[in-house]
Amino acid sequence: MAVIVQEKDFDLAAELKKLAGFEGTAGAVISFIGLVRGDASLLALELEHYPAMTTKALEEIEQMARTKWGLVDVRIVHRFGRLQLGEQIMMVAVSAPHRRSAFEAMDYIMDFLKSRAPFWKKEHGINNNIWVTANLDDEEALTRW
Amino acid sequence: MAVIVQEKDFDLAAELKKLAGFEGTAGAVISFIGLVRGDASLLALELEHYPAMTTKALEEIEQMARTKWGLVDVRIVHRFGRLQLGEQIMMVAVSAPHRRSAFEAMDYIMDFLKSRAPFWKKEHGINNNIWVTANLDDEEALTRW
Amino acid sequence: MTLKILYFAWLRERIGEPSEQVETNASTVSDLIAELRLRDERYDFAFSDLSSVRVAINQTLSDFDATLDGASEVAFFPPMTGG
Amino acid sequence: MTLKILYFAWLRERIGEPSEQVETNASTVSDLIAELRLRDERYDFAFSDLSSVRVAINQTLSDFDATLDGASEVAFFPPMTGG
Repeated sequence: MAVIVQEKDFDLAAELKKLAGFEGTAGAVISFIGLVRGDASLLALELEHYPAMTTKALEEIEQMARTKWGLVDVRIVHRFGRLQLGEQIMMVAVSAPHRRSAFEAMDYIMDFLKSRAPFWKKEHGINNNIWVTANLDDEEALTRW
Repeated sequence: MAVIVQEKDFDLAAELKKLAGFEGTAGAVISFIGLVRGDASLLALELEHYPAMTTKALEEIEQMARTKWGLVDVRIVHRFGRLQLGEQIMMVAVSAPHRRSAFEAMDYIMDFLKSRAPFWKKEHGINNNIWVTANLDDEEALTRW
Repeated sequence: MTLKILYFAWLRERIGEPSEQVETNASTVSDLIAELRLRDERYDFAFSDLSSVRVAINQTLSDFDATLDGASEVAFFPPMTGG
Repeated sequence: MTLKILYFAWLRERIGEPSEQVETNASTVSDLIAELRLRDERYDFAFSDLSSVRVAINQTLSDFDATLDGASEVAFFPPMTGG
């Protein structure tokens, strides 16, 4: 059980070593990594966040998922700052007794991270810099849960 | 792009190093690990498979997922033999341009692995040994796709 | 009362400050926004389309009708784009 | 024709062999199963509930109506439980 917000990169393997569930308590472990995907004109991605709120918001999301699906463990790492193409933005790892609950919990956590974690992304391009607009579908996705 | 069927254990981190997508081509990487989950009476899990068919079946599933969701890369490792509590049974790693396609592809691959990969599991317990019965829901899940 | 107000992303850029202390008698978030908009055209511009503005009171996501009773920190920002 | 027949999981255990060569004139999988069931009660028992038996012809999942034309390897097993 951990939420980490940091500027520096993370190592999924090292995080999985700290994840409970590999001792026979979990039947499924799912991990997700979000990356800076390049397109023709993107140079870098800047992530701004609200430090006093970020950890609190992520912990709330984690706690909700934990309770809702009886997870064995959860680890969330989210970076901020200026990231280059191909760099890791964030990761979530979830361990659960069964595959189905691990999948749903991961989907839930990602949906809430999109619209309830106080991060904002600015794409630095060759020609201009643009704040990423939140997708209306992302907000709507929360009504699924 | 790889399908590996082996008796020995695997290392997710090492497999992820071989997965394409971390150079800016993928926006999302999802990995799944299936584990031998313990219950009060389970001693070990035995996995039998059909060697001449297994790799072929897994490659078909991989190829379908790749085409259907335009994945950047896929790696599937599935073990056979006698596994102890907490041991890793199999893993799938998927990289895709976007989160949604990575999620759906993983779900698809797992559904097909359940019912179309020629493996059979026998639970060795304290009191008896029992072949795991396929779940009818697993077969039905394939109709989703 | 004295409020600490924070701005993020393009709200921060439009207003030109990441945070400020404000002395106000506003009773709701809406009242506070109305006060700020009168103060300078930078604020008027930043708050011109409230459908793309979100607010947190004391680090908890809230809404424009919310009372400022007990508020010490109010943050304005665009819809979040985490993950 | 000569067929290689493979058995897996509890079908292998009930029949007592992982594989065998069979000389047969069966034209479909169903015909082959009928022939095998007559041969010995181990087979009769193994194939007594076909709803929990699956068949692959030349390593491709097939069904009981399928022809054995061109078949060289036929495998019988319970529903798969991979993943």
